[in-house]
Amino acid sequence: MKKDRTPSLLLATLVALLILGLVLPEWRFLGTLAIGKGLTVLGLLLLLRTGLVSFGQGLYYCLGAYAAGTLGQFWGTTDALLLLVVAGLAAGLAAAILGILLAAYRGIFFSMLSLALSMILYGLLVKSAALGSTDGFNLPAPTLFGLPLVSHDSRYPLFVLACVLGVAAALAMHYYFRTPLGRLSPAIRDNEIRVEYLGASVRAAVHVKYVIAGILAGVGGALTGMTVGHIDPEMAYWTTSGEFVFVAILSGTGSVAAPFLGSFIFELVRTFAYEYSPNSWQLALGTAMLLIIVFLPAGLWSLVQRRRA
Amino acid sequence: MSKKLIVPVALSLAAIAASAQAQEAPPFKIGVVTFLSGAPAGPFGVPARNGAELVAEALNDGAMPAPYATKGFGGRPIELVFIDEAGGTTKQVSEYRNLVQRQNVDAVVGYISSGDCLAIAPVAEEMRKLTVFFDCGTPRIFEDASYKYVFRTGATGTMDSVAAAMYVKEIKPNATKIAGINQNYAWGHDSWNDFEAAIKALMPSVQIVTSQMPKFLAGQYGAEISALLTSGAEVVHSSFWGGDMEALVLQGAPRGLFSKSTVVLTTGETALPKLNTRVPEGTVIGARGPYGPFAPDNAINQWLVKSYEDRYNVRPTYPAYKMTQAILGIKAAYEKAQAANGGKTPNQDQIIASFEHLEFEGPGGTVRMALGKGHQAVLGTAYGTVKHENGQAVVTNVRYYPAEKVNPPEGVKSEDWVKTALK
Amino acid sequence: MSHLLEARNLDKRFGAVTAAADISVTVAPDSVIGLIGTNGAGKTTFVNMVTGYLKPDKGRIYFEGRDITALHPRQVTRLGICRSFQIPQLYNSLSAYDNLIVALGIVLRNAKPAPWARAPRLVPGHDLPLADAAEALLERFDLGEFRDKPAGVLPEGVRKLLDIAMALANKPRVLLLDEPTSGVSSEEKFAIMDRVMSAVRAEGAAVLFVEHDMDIVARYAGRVLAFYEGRILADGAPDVVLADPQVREYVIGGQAEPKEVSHA
Amino acid sequence: MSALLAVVVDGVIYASWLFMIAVGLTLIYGVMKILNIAHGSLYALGAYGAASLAGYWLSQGYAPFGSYAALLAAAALVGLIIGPLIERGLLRFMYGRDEIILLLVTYAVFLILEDAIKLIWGVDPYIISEPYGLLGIVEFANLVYPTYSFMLIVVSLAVGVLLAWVLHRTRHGKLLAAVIHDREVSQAMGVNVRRYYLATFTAGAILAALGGALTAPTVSVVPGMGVEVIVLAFAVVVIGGLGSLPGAALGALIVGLLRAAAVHYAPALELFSIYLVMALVLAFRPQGLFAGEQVRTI
Repeated sequence: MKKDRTPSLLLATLVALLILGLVLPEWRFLGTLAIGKGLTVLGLLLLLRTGLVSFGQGLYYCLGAYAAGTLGQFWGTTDALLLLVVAGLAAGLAAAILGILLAAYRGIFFSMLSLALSMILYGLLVKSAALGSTDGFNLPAPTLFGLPLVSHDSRYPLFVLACVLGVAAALAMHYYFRTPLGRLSPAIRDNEIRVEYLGASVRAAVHVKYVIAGILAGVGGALTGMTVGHIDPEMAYWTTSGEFVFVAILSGTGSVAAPFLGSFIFELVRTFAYEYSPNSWQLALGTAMLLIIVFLPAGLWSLVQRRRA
Repeated sequence: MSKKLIVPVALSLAAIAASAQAQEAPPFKIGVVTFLSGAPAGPFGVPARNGAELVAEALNDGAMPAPYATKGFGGRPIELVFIDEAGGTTKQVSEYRNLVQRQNVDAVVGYISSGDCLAIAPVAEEMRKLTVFFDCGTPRIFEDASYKYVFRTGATGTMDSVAAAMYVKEIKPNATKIAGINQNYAWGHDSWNDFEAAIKALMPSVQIVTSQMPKFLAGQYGAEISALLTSGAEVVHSSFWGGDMEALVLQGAPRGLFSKSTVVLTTGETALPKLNTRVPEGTVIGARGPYGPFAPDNAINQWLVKSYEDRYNVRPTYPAYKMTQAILGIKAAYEKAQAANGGKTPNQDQIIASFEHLEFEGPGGTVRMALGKGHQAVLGTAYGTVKHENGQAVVTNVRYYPAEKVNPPEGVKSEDWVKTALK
Repeated sequence: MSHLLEARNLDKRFGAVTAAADISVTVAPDSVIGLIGTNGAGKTTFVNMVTGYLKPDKGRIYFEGRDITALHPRQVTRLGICRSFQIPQLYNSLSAYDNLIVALGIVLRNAKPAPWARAPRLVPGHDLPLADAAEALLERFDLGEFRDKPAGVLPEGVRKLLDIAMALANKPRVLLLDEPTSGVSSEEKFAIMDRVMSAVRAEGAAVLFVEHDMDIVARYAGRVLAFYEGRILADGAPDVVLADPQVREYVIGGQAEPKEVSHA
Repeated sequence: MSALLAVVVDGVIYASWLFMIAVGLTLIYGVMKILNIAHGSLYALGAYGAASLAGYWLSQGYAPFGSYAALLAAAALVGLIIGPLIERGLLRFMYGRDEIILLLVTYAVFLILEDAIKLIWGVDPYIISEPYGLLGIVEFANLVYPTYSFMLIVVSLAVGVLLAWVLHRTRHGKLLAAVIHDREVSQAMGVNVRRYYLATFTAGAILAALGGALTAPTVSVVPGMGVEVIVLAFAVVVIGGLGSLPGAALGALIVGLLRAAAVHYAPALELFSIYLVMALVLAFRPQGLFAGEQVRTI
């Protein structure tokens, strides 16, 4: 069997990122942001490989951010790791409960139900004046073991944390896909009957994957919240989830690194599109999406693979 | 009083300095952030952008009336970079960083959405860049935190609701049934809560018969209007803006909502040029400050109305006023600092120092940076009633409310002040 | 007396159609049974009921004395009753090798190994045990040349073998093959059956195979069940059953019509 | 009592509006298995088109009642131009691909149209309220309603009946049913599936535009008016059952009455009442109230 080069490549990427972040300070924010969203898209990639498209990952993205946010805002917790863990747990728990329901659905119904659920959270948050309604609220600057991660002079520490987190998640996902459970993803997408006739429960497997995706979205949301310093219910609105799906398609499911690359390109494109044509950047995004669906069904990553091949 | 003197003196000094260094002076670059797309663009974003363009050009040509007749900022030409505020807070924060890091602007002026203001303020502190909010309404910004680099030249939303309540008390002293219809998001919630508290404090006998909170951009208000009509409310408060307010007027008028009860539209002035006589007589409208039809008859206001109508052939609405006010505020602060700096180009800290507690003239009259340790402006405001005169909707029965009557004193939170002090 | 597998008085109707009427069968360990009958005679329905895909309206099914009538296909599978499909059920986007890896992976999980053995080991090639087993299966079914081709593009005969190989991955006690040679050229048929049978004997599993080709049945079956309109017309040694006049009239006679078009 | 009556009237009026915006969506899904996210943009296009056309008509001082014709014309125009453009120019290349891919394609179209509208009409609101007032008002349940609202009910009833008739009574309807049942087979039998898809999508587009055109006089036509509508229409058709005509009607009625009741009795619940129903229906009857279960075979 072929030697697995992905882990070494990922670690090399990590080193490269840390150096880049050191020499290009003004890109740290965008980079951190891209990783935060990339984590969410990584979860979406897991679902996509299982043949499921969630139009409601915003639910967990937002939930994670609010879990971290409330902890930071009302209990004054600023330790990034603690906040991220709590966010992951909160989102995971919610996904575990809602998954009982969602694991039974496929295709359009899975997408629509997940969308409806995220819109319900949106409605609840808009209602809750204590959490600032649609204005949301600010997060205190994150720290790690008492050391500040963000200051006027440098956001490098937070960037480092994000990079480590992102690469760790990518590695974990990479290995997960090589476990028997992970291998079920393409199997379920291709043929659920056969999976059942091999003695595995499709529903249980889907449930687990949904929870993993939820946890990743929760952590991603919390990381984004820390980076931006502000969170609001918009994170649960269906267009946010649509954006994640967009990025997932853009990236393609070819590699666990694709979501991060995709998110970064997306943020980059959007920034410049906004700068140069504020009135037609959606038009640009839509066109790009169509082109990719038509010409690169496997996403941008397929370009990278062609290069390798 | 002493401050009142300083400004003109400073300006004349600056004028001399200006003419001296006008030539080789580097431009003062301002990032202007307003809605250029999405629902708020029409009613708020575009008028604000127009205002900014107008003022910047006039200042660069030295075509503004006194005390702003000097070119640019103390001789430095003003350069504007426009950014779309649409797209949510996450995007705004990254756009703000781009403005500061890649465009390296000297100051940022903008933000209509309170959510964006809340998100930007701490970033402005982190990036240490002079940032002036011109419109967003939430009092939370300077009441929940204090900032060095952040200023707001527009008054808080609390002022609108309190003044609205005062106006209602004046024109409907015997009203007992009050209702509200506000958008179901922060702006709507805050506006209604302030108004409810204020009206209860001012008119203890009133009862709230219903409070409708339809979804933002819902568009269809048939059921809400029925509910308001059946509630028998004598006064209906609404902070609707833009398309929602216009839809409410269009759908409510034929159903007698505006004749059965006095409807108070706190942002109604923005719709007047567009809807004109479609806004029924007797409707109470505000402009979130002494702007538009409520603006004093001073030179700056005359200049704004004239040049705005000449270029965009429509009356300027309050966003244009507030944007003008913000840029003039920076100019005043800049030139005051320049004067204090012996005519030499002031650094940012000096500008900020002179901005704090500054008192300057705007198209809406005198603006005092009185709250939030000198970072939050207070103004008077006004409300009036719509009347149709030969095919034109005009505002009559206008009442003015001085700043100190409709704003809390320094150090007091708006919501506490509304509940206690108004009694 | 306990049989490996026993079906008692199974009834199954689909609306007006009787798919099974009072079917009773017992299966002894390492027996090889051929199921014959025209399309719609109830062969596949019987297979579906035994494997838990369909629940009988009446009657019970026992495996090693345990009632499995109500069990779900995956539970039946875990007990060691596995099946192949008339239309091969494969993971079309995965290579033949990965199809087997998935199958073996599930078996590994169901074997409930110690947590540390379950967790993916971070050393490269941690899945070698699975790999070896997969290679062995490819070897046994002589699928080496198709190892890395996506299952979706493989020729029908190969897909049939892969389908059966996946069923065997589970080390079944009872293996049900639904028309293992349908859609395959007649010269291939014997080759396929030879491989299957040798593999099955190695596993020591009892086999029930649905088959339309009487030569195949005569060649491989030690016992034949003839289905007709949901009933078992005859049950016994091949030479006896295939000689039975009723069987010749209703079952083998009915073979005139084309078989490949049949849908389960 | 009168409040209850008001709830019913408001609910039915709102339901008729919902039906207008949802029926095209469910039609397209029913035939082509495409969940058209761009539906809301077509609705907005209809509204803008109507605003421009009726606005022009009135500005020319023609007979005001002609503005109703202008509304309908705008809807037809938008549908006939954009519908075929999307179907022929884009969707047909995607047939046979995963439902989800088609969902994403329409999502991309939605993004494009949102900006296209901005580029064509700018961000200023458009207002043509004349048609709204022309028909006068009706006294009902001691409340005043514009006759226009009741006209909306009539129109959407007409639309529903017409569609039902076409689908169940005409030859084309029967052929369409065949196409829905099995595309390949009907193609093999010589049915021109291509044409039916084109016709269906165009019809759906026209219906969406009609919804927008008839809404235009009651609102101010502003950017982003389509975004809300999409999710609302989704909720309605999902509740009723994707692709089911009576389902859309029932879904609209349920949502309409529920919302009206919320507004009158518990305004606080209005915001997410709709999504709650949608989630509940999906949870307990994922195929919706009006669609049969699907069966799998080996």
